[in-house]
Amino acid sequence: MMPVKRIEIIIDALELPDVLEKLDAAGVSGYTVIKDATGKGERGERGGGELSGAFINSYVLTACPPEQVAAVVETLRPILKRFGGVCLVSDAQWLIH
Amino acid sequence: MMPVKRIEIIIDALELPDVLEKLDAAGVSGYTVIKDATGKGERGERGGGELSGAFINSYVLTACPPEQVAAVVETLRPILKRFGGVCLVSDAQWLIH
Amino acid sequence: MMPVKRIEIIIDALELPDVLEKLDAAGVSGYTVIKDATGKGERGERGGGELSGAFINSYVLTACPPEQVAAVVETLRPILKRFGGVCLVSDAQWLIH
Amino acid sequence: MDFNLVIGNFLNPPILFFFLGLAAVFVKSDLEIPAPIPKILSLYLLFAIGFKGGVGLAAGGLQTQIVVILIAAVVMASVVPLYAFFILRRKLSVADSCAIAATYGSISAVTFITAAAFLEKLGIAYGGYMVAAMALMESPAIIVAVLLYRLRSADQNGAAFSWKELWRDAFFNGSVFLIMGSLVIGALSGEAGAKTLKPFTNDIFTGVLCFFLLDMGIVAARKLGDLRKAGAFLTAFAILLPLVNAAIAIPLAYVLGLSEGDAFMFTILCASASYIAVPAAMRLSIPEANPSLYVPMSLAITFPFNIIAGMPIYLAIINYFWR
Amino acid sequence: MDFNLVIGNFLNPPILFFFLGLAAVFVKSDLEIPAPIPKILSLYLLFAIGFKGGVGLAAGGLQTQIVVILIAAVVMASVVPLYAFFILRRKLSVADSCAIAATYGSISAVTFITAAAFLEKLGIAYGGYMVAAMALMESPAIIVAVLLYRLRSADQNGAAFSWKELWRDAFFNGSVFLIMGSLVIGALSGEAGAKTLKPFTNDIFTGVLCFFLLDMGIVAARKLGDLRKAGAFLTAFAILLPLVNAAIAIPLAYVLGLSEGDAFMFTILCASASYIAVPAAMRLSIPEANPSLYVPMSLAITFPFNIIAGMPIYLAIINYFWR
Amino acid sequence: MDFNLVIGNFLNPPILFFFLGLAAVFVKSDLEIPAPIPKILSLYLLFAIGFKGGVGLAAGGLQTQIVVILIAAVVMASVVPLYAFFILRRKLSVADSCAIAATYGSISAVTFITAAAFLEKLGIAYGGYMVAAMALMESPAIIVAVLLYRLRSADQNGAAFSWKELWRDAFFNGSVFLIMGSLVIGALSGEAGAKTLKPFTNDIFTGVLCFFLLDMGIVAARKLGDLRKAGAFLTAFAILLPLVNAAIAIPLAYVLGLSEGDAFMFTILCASASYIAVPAAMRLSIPEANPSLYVPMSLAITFPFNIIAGMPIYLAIINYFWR
Ligand SMILES: Nc1ncnc2c1ncn2[C@@H]1O[C@H](COP(=O)(O)O)[C@@H](O)[C@H]1O
Ligand SMILES: Nc1ncnc2c1ncn2[C@@H]1O[C@H](COP(=O)(O)O)[C@@H](O)[C@H]1O
Ligand SMILES: Nc1ncnc2c1ncn2[C@@H]1O[C@H](COP(=O)(O)O)[C@@H](O)[C@H]1O
Ligand code: NA
Ligand code: NA
Ligand code: NA
Repeated sequence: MMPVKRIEIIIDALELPDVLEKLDAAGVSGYTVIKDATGKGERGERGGGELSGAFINSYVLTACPPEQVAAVVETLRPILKRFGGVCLVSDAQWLIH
Repeated sequence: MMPVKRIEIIIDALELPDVLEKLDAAGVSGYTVIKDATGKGERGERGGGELSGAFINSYVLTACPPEQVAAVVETLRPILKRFGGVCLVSDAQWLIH
Repeated sequence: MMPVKRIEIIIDALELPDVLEKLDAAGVSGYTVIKDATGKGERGERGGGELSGAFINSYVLTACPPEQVAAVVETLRPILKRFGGVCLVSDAQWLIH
Repeated sequence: MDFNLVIGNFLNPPILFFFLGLAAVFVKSDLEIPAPIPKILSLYLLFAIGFKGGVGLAAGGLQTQIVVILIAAVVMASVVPLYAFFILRRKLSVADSCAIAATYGSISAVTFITAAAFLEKLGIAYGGYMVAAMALMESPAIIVAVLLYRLRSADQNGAAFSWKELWRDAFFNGSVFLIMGSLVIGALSGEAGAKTLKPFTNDIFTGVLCFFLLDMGIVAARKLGDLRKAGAFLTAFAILLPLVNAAIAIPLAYVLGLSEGDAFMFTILCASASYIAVPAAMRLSIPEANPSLYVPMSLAITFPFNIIAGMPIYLAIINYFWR
Repeated sequence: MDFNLVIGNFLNPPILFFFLGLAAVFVKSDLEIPAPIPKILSLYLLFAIGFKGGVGLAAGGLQTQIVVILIAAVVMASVVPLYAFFILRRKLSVADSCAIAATYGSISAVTFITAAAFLEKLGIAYGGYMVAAMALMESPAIIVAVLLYRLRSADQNGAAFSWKELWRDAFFNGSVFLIMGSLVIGALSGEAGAKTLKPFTNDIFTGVLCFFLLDMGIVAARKLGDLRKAGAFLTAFAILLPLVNAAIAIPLAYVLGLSEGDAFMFTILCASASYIAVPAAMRLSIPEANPSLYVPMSLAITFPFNIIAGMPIYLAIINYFWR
Repeated sequence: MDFNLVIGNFLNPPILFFFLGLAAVFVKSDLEIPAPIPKILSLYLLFAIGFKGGVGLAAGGLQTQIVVILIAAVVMASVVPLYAFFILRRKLSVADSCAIAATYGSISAVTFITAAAFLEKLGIAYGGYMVAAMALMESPAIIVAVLLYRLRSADQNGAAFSWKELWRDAFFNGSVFLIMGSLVIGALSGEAGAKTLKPFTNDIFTGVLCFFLLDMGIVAARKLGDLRKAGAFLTAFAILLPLVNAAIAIPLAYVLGLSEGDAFMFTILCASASYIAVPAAMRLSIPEANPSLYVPMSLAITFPFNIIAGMPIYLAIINYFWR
């Protein structure tokens, strides 16, 4: 077991490719994506029941070493600022197999 | 970064609208929903392979200030009691953007 | 509230039935599954955009008493070793209803 | 009983695809119709059957006869759960008895559709109003079962009971609403509308039904394991109650002067059991009932029994008396 | 104005299914077309309308007339957002004004399709090139609105503005690309291709449209609540601007010598408002604009207004002048 | 070689939609067929081709000839992976060599379907039993490749090897099972069944195929990037091996006395490479193999090569010798 940080990002689905690129650039070793999430936040409801498919969220989970968190967070901040969304950081143990 | 509580709720999809209303009423600032989840628990398997679509779970994640947890939890308890489901609370840091 | 461990498993969707069987055998009381997740890791991208549906991940969340973690983790290790995937363990409080 | 009927029915593509679905699970194939496709297939079937029923209803005459049939349908759908409840209550809890009673009082649209395809193959006509009868039979059993539950169950968990919600679940649940709505639209839009929609509602119908039954076969086979929990009593019940219902429905149809085709459709409705509308309603109204009893009973026993053995049996009896 | 037109239009199955969707939400039915089915239905509609348009385009002659229509289409799509912007700006922020202007400058393919079904029922022909006109009208309003936004908005958030992305969002977004591509393929594959695809692109078309409009009814009804936020000004705007656009489009069509059917389709394009391509583009290019204003306006007011009242009104006026 | 064949093939709507899919990715359009629609489209295609094959099989005669073809099919599907393995092993690991060998020994149902549409357009008949040949060719290569892997790979990771699982993955995987099942159902349900299902299985078939190929174009274009990893050797292999396979298949078909249409379909089966059944099986049986090699090879090179250049080439050669 190795202590890691779980970073959860909830973001407009349209921004997803951009977020993943940024994560790659920040050097994370991997991530998991759940493409279709709905929700509610500062910018109102995002019901997913849209014909345009434009108002849907994606959920991204990445586990990374604690020392990488700052880099990841800084790279995401401008996207979150411009397009909204949430980023949560918590503690976990990674099973080394 | 702001310390928050992550509340995860897994509930019968049919109860979802009710749960979200209760969350709104409890004053949470937002939530994220993954509509289709399957699982197993005390009340048996919920395979999602049902023709009625009646036996499916939804997953709700809400991050809120620690002092809001009690209110959220109390508002959910009766639904969980009657219809089953799980509620987990953990710690996280919210990225302020 | 009861302290539990959240175990998150991200695994090739084809291995999912096997993982769930192992969880049952390890005596967990329940789990939640999100069937379709995509991602990237050591073994490259798993885009989900495959015609075969073969390269997709599943996400499993199970909350269990701390003393069960070791058993769960050991039962999963060989699958993770052979087929890749990630297992994270974190702390949470379970709402007793 | 005419064995050609049985064989002919058996060799119908929809029935064969149901068996293919069963077989897929038995050989542990990973064949699967991914969600939400089964949902949309069932919406299509309800849409098409409702619309065609409405067109037929608008085209037909015979007003009093239709009203008689519709009343008989509602009465049967209300009475079946009553006697089913008292049979079940000897062995089961109030909640489970109520849920299973609702299941058998209500109907299965896909059984109806399969029966319609069966008649069509044999060249026997039935009235478009039978679709209206079907739509009307979905809800009463839910109401009756929930009322029984409120009367008989001591422990109501202190939960607030909402009549408004019950009516909504019974009459406006997705499948009931879509079939009723399509029926009305079919009746309103008349011949011209029917002609434009025919390729969609009629021509590709059997193909979609095959796909849906393939999925039902897969789901039914997966539920078979749950039957061990249900035990011999419920397994027998799931075959005998449809026969009892048919044994009541056939004479009733005879007395009411229904045509051969209408009588058959009426019988299959009474004999069929719900696995879509009722489970959805029970989850909300009687959450204490165990779905791993009532779902496999209707889906894995009664449905296959009706479409394989039931249809030829009921038709043979009707043939005998009507001809 | 011919009331038979209104009633006849109203009793068309697609329109009735739109109302069924509205009704489902009003009675709180849980009827729902689960994602991603609405997406695939809309891809199907774009595919079919594009392909049929391409086949018609290849079959037709009249080259200069076509070019004139296409130019008129692009001009209208570029001018509408300009005057819409200055009207809106009196009450709204720059971002919201731009987004709504783009919404009304661009078009709605489903309105176009419903109008085509309406004409077909009445036996009035229109040219396949009108589909090309529609495809060309999707993007210019997006470009114009984003340009306006860049010029008028002080606070650009310091965000990097990418012309490349804007062109891509405007011209290569999924729906524009699919309709254009299908159009080209329809034109290339000619009669033989059209014949093989006819059962798919033509015969089942109205059925699929019914399903899609059922879903649009559901979505539109859910958006009605948001209109309270929008207020009386925007609600009125959502009905009056289409009328203004039609009042410009009809004389223009007359002057350009369009046929009755072409004039009607041109009018409905100008009067329609986007709820697919534009919202997708606005999220990226003007994220500051509030989607709970522009989406319900186009979806819950302008769309139903156009298909219920607008179509018979525009056609009555065109009938009056053309005959 | 007849250039009209090439052009005529190219202007076929399904092929054009494949190119549209490619183009969508190249211009960075966000056009996408959302999951699980591609899955259901492919289930439909397998269902329809299987059913039609079964109907043809039941209608046909010529028993020994059919058995000869089926044996030839199984033999080719077992031999191709052997020589493919030894070629690949010169450059690649055992695991990768085995997986790619399985890919090329097995077949692609969509290539088969596209080839069938190609023949139909040219009015050349082929036997329904070719569908049976196709179904039989899916699995042997998987078995052969896994056996090779067990024999040649030193490091077995100590993982328990299950023959039962291997047979299941090879013979009962979803696509093989559905096509076989539909074939049997088509054969059992005969003319009457075929007639009821025709609008579903035949009339709308090409339209669905267009949609599926649109998606395949998108997926193939996205995989093109992975080819850089694959390198020149594998890129060349993905074009040359199909040609080698065809060069073996055509004389074999000639010797066995196959008709022109059957010979063409046999050739295209041998030349085609799997991207559905094999990847699913390899993930389980040889997880060490790298999917970003074998998937793009079959999907992004061999598939387009076969449907664009391969089909006219193989047919031109067959025409030359058979006429
Ligand atoms: N407190 C919260 N907890 C969980 N998810 C949230 C929260 N606030 C916002 N979200 C998610 O983030 C998305 C965008 O948030 P916002 O930018 O605040 O509109 C929402 O649609 C939700 O899915
Ligand atoms: N220990 C657990 N860990 C994670 N999810 C659970 C757990 N127990 C139950 N669940 C989820 O909650 C749903 C309802 O649980 P129950 O009411 O216990 O049947 C299940 O279908 C699972 O999806
Ligand atoms: N650091 C990570 N954080 C979150 N998910 C990961 C991470 N690494 C891998 N994954 C997930 O686990 C899957 C398999 O990982 P791997 O075996 O490393 O290829 C990936 O496709 C991701 O979905
Ligand atoms: Na019944
Ligand atoms: Na417009
Ligand atoms: Na091959």
